[in-house]
Amino acid sequence: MGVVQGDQMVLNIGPQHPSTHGVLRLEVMTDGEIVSEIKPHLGYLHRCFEKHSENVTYEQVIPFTDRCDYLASMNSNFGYVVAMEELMEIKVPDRVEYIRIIMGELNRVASHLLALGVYGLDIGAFTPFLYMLRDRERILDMFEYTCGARLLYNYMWVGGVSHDLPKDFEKICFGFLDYFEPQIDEYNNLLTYNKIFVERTADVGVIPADVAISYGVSGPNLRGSGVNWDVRKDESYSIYDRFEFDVPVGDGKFGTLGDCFDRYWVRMLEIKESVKIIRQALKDIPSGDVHQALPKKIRPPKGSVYRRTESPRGDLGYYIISDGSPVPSRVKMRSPAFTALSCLDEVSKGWMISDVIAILGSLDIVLGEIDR
Amino acid sequence: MTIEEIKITLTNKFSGSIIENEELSDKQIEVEGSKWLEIATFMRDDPNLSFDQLECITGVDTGEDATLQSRYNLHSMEYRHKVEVVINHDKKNPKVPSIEQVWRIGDWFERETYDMFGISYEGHRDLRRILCPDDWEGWPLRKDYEGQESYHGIVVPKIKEEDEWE
Amino acid sequence: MTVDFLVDWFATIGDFPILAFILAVIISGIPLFLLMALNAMVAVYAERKVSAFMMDRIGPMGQGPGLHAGKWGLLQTVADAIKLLVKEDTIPQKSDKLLFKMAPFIIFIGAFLGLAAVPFSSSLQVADFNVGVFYIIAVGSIGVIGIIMAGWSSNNKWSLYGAMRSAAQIISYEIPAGLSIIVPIMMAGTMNLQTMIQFQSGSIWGILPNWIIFNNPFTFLAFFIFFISAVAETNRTPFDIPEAESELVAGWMTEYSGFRWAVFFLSEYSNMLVVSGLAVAGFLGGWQSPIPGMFDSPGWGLFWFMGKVIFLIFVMMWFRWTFPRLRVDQLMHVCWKVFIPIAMFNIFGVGIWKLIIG
Amino acid sequence: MGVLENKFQDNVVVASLDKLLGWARSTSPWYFQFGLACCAIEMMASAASRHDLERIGMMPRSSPRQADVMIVAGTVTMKMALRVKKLYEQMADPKYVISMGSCATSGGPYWQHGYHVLKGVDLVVPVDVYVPGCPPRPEALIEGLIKLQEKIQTERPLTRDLV
Repeated sequence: MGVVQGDQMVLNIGPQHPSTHGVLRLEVMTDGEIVSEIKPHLGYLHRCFEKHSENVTYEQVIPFTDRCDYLASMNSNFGYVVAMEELMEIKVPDRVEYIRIIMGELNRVASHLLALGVYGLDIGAFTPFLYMLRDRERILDMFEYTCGARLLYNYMWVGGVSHDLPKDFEKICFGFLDYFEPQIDEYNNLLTYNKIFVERTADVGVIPADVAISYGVSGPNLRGSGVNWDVRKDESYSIYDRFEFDVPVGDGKFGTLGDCFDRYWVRMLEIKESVKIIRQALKDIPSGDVHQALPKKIRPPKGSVYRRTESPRGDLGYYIISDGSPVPSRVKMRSPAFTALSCLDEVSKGWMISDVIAILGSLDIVLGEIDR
Repeated sequence: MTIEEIKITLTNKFSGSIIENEELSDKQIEVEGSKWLEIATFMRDDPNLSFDQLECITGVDTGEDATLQSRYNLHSMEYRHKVEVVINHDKKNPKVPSIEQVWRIGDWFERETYDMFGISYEGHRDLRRILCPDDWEGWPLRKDYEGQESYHGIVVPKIKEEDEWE
Repeated sequence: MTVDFLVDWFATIGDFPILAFILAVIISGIPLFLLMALNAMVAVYAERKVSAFMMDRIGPMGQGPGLHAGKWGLLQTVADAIKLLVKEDTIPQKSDKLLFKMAPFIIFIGAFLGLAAVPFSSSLQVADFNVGVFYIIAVGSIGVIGIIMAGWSSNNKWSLYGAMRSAAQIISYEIPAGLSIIVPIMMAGTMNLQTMIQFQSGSIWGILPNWIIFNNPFTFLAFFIFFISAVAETNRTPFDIPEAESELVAGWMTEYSGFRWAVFFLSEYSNMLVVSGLAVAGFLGGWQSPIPGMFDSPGWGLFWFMGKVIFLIFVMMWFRWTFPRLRVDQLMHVCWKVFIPIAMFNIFGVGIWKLIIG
Repeated sequence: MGVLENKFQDNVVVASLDKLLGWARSTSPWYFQFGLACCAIEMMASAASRHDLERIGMMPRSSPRQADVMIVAGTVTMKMALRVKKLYEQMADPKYVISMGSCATSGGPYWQHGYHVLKGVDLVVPVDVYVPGCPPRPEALIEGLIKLQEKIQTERPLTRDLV
């Protein structure tokens, strides 16, 4: 009998694949079901955000930031305007800050809902996905009521917001929160505590804290590894320091610290924290004019700024260089999903193909932001 | 540690390699490209600096004066202080040592900057284009970039330059 | 109406045994095929509706321009079937063409043959074997040959993965299923499905019908092991790893289009019917009425049998839209380390129970 | 279908068969689960509980072989364009393409400076219905799908072209 030789097989996941969350291509070296190496190929959605930014004026960049992280457009806008205001040293009215925080946190809830739902879909549970999408739809309704768009808002402007909150928004929003909070328990019963779900995610794809930091992993993924780092608290921007909320950190609830379940669970807890923030903000939102501080002409002084904000996916940074003209000289977006994806190879070595899908899903990537 | 203390620490250790530049803001430090790998390793490993997180690498084309820049935003999870390191490159032959093995995320950030600006990071183990296809021509984010006319038989329609926005 | 009955009847007309046999098979085969097609259509429609209601949707409603799919989308699966029938039949250039074309029919044969032994009522059964249980288990495994053929010949890595997973899974889960179905065989002392069902007449413990599932704790356990293994054998969630949509695109069916793909669908749903039928006949009293002594004419028998089968199929759908999916090694773990020991233990338990209690 | 297509003279039987096929095809256009960018999220939203594409008989399929309609949902880049073409070629006849959103239709906001963006998916695959919007609302997508169904119903697949 000859020697049985097992060659490695190259498996191509994507660009069209149900669970690559867009158009990502993974070149996976496998031995049977076991994965030995993953080479991610990006750029299938490279839409030249940075080139556009150098060719349009500062205010025209905002719609393009929408389209980068299309699941959390409000937060993308938020990061850009915060960076711009730091560069131009604008002080915005309190009402604007409150509105921005309400919108940002609502969008965080919406984004996490989609992330958790799609994660369930990756693991094979179809129904939680639709339940979460159903509730997300209500948040989109509120956005639509406020600024007229469902997905890409162009809502936050440098120095203000495009529209004031509509009539009765507070009432509608409180109504939504009252409806929504019990729903979280439903998701937990349906998906989180499902034995099969726990088996599939606990202990799988562990990212140790030092590896996560070295790879620049941020946001819920980093907190899932047990690092207490939240830009909202630690490098506070806007008026986040006025609100009381906890930073949920993974604790290896069912398995090892930093596994897929922790990342999932941190997101679930973050939804609750966001709800808390929204309630506080709605309660003491002051009245005022939201267009008061809008600059007539956006012509920042010469200089540069790098500012991070907390988007649902992690540290969303903008590096803006101004040369004194109305067109930015350079806008760089430091996207959290980009860094999160980069650790996929290291994390998934030795796991099975099904686990790679689970790990990829738990990183919650958005390709629009990775490829820009 | 404040930015001045960081600057002093670095100047004491690498006296010749920290360049004084009046144009930079007070958060930025310019260093000499050739020494960058040693400086980076020191910045990560020194117990007082402990920059364990590379936030971002930004490539910059400064325009007419024919220089490219790499800007590194560093952050320390332990001390929560941050600094920005600026390195100037010659536009004709932009190269700088790779810090891919110092901070693992440097791998992809350097590939991205290479893809967009053509800055070559020496010592990088896998320096390929990351966003554009492998057979793409030119460095898109340089100011003098001209788009391709066709790609694999797909013709890119010529767009008439509109008048300036009113 | 069995094949034997038809053969006997032809014998009264004239002496042509071979021709009579062929005629009898064809005559009883056609309704069986119609049943299979009808089952698939109804089950697909039901599955879409059930899943929709579980997900807070409404499912196919026949909305759209012109004459659409009728009221409540009742004609939806008819339209699907016609569309699939006339869709282009793509055969990949680098596939093994003969195997590629043959595979759907092998799977179809496996599903079709199993249906022949399902006892729909005391008189409605195509072939009343004296080894009916054994026969159904045996022909049920033909399908896996077709799956491997489909996966291998497609020359597609997803298909190959799907086929390999499917083969491993079906072969493994046949063991606990087979060991569990031994329990009713031991209880009834026969492999003949009709005799087995007749054994389950009357009542037990005063109130419960004398179904094997209620007979003793071991049979109760055996039913659940059999049913779960049956779900795994039909490749349905939470054991749908061969066609895991979020991992393997469409598993071993990835390269199939049009009619050949429809045959896979047809077979999947008729497999569900067969395994549910076997579970009902073996454990749930077959066509016996749940209230002993009432509603037990042959017509009611068909109703009870189909009612129980449809309930089990509904439970399978319920599983599918509720549970996530297991991983390959977890699947094997459940089979070899949990189910097979329990099934073995059951056999001993039932044997001792029979010896002691009777 | 290649065997039968366009082989028959027009007569009553063929005409009613044509109608039947048109009905069947328009009633069950299964779409290809293939999202590119922002519009894919709206496509998911239209398949989800509130809008529910299954009402009009649409079902998602993740393999191109089994799908009838490809919804190009989002920006097609140069790198992706060749893949889109390949995926279209892998679909079995009859196949239809919906270009969803302004990016797929013309490049949308990336029209002028998007060096890496394909200026309209119709440069690589034939498009049946264009749905405008950035991104189109689910209602707009459903309207586009119904337009496609109307188009399919008027087709005469069996009848020979007399031109």
